[in-house]
Amino acid sequence: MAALARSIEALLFLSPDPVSISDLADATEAGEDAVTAALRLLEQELAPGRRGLRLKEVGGGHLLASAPEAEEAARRLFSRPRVATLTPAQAETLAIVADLQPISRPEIGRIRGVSADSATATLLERGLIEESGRSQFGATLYRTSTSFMKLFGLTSLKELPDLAQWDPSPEEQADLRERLLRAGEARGGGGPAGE
Amino acid sequence: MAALARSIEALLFLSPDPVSISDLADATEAGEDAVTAALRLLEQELAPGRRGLRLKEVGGGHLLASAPEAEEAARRLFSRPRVATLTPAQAETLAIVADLQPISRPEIGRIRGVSADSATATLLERGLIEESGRSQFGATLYRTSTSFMKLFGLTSLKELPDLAQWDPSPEEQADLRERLLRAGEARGGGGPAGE
Amino acid sequence: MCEAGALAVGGARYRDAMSIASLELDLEVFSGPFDLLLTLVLREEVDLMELQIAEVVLAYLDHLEARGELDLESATEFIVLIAALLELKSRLLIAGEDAEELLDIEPEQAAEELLERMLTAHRYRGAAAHLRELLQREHGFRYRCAPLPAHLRRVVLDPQEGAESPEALGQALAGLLRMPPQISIRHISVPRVSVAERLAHLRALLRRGRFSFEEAVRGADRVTVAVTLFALLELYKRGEASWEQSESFGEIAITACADDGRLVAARSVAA
Repeated sequence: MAALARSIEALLFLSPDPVSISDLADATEAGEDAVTAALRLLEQELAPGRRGLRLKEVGGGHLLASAPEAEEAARRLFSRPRVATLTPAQAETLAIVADLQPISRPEIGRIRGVSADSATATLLERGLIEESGRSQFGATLYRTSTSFMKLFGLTSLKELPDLAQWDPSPEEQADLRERLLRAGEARGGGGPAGE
Repeated sequence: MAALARSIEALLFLSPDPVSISDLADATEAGEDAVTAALRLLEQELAPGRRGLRLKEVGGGHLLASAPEAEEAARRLFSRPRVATLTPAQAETLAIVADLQPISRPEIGRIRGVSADSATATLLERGLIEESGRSQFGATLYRTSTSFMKLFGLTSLKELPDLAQWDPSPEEQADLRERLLRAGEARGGGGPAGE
Repeated sequence: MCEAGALAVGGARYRDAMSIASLELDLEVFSGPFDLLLTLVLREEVDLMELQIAEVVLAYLDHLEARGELDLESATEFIVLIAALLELKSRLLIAGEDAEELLDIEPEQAAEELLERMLTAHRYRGAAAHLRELLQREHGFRYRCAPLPAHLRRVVLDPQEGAESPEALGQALAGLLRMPPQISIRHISVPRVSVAERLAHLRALLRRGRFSFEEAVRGADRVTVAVTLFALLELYKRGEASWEQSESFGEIAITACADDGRLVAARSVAA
């Protein structure tokens, strides 16, 4: 395959979205005519029955997609039931949100002693927490969702177990939030930078 | 290209992570030998200079990557470099994590002799390391990620060479020991204080 | 002072003690004080015992002046580096009369321990160089990062009723309440005050709003003042606090940065 067609194949492979001919031309520093010709070559190369990929033209651009013949196999590979257990980071984040909601992400990070960004994103994606307005200074606040209640078999947040049975220092009188922040700061030497 | 190789190409195209031979065999309902043969065929098809894609063996599985010749064009299209290079501090932190994982930030700092906070934060942000639970003292532990394997082209962590190969020669070590001792004794009042 | 000609420490060149202005410091190249120390000792161009750290500091200040700006990032890095170098040097120095009082360690044992740490650091420095080579070798290979087509995506949005136990949450929270033990810094002789401690102190003050450095260190000894200043630099680096000083030797007023202010307010609102 010609060098230009190879480059274009690589670019389309990397891009999750359709790429326009003019963008391909800019990136490869070729003319649009040359790009069009190379796309035609690539299309032949990826004609049905030849390869595992197809070239598609969608919404003003081109795109690579998997060949439909492979769909069965893909379904077997990707739709295997994956046990979506909570990672320790997610469990911590969820516990913090459940007890201190509504709470902002930077503060969760402070308590954990490390950033909670990725855990928060996953919990949001799984629908276990949701946005709950903003603090007066504009930070997004989070609370637990009804999916959360369902996953943990709760009908009310009051059913969350009493912390007393696991509390490492029950004699401490301070507010839970205060205590969590203090321990978090001692652990992380401060919160995650940049938040 | 044979049907099995086409299916495999499609699966590898769809999967963000390396796929093992046994998973490929399950998904395509073929034997592992047939999968191995099909992978060899695919590898020939994607040999350097033939196509815009390459077959890579990474982290215990196979994966498709763009051909390095397309890097310039990819940089122009996506307007960001593939991975910014690592600073010495980041590389060192990564080497320590790779060797001693799971390991906490304070431990890394102790080995390096300076704080590893900022290097760790950058490595986390770039997805080269990830959280891996907490130590018994509550410090967050880190391990290397699949991204790390991908970016460094490693099929397994075992591929990383034995650290002892960077040790100074026994003579150099003896010499160092001698000189450190002398420095200590010099202040100790001249005589060999240790004896 | 170091009389040998050129002492190269990574990219930092310490050419001549007398013309300290020629010092080129690029702190990015240091991967750690052990690394620095190892280089220093191995080259034998300097006896650490003879190296006047104050001279290095002066040279650094000159270097800053020449650049006409104070980059706090690299300044903090420099302080860490120099502090570590001082610590290591003092280990060599205290083998004498004050030894018993400070550390219960024989010079031989101290040397052995130091050597061990230097070798470990050296080893990882080698491994780090290797990793950077690997990264270079992989240059140009990029991976696709696209979501699965919708029809292939697993549906996990409907959680199974009661699949997780609420106790897991209680345990996670309890884990977060546990105070970590003090990390052993035995080798740094007698720790009287830690940066973490001073960080917590400054943060507590920040929660109340604006305060002066004087207030933060009232009645404190010199070491505590120094460590507090260091903690303040750290807060600045993390973007949590900034300060103003209207005249030389004037009062230093410290205020929380916007982001942290948000946190503080959010907390007091929610509490």
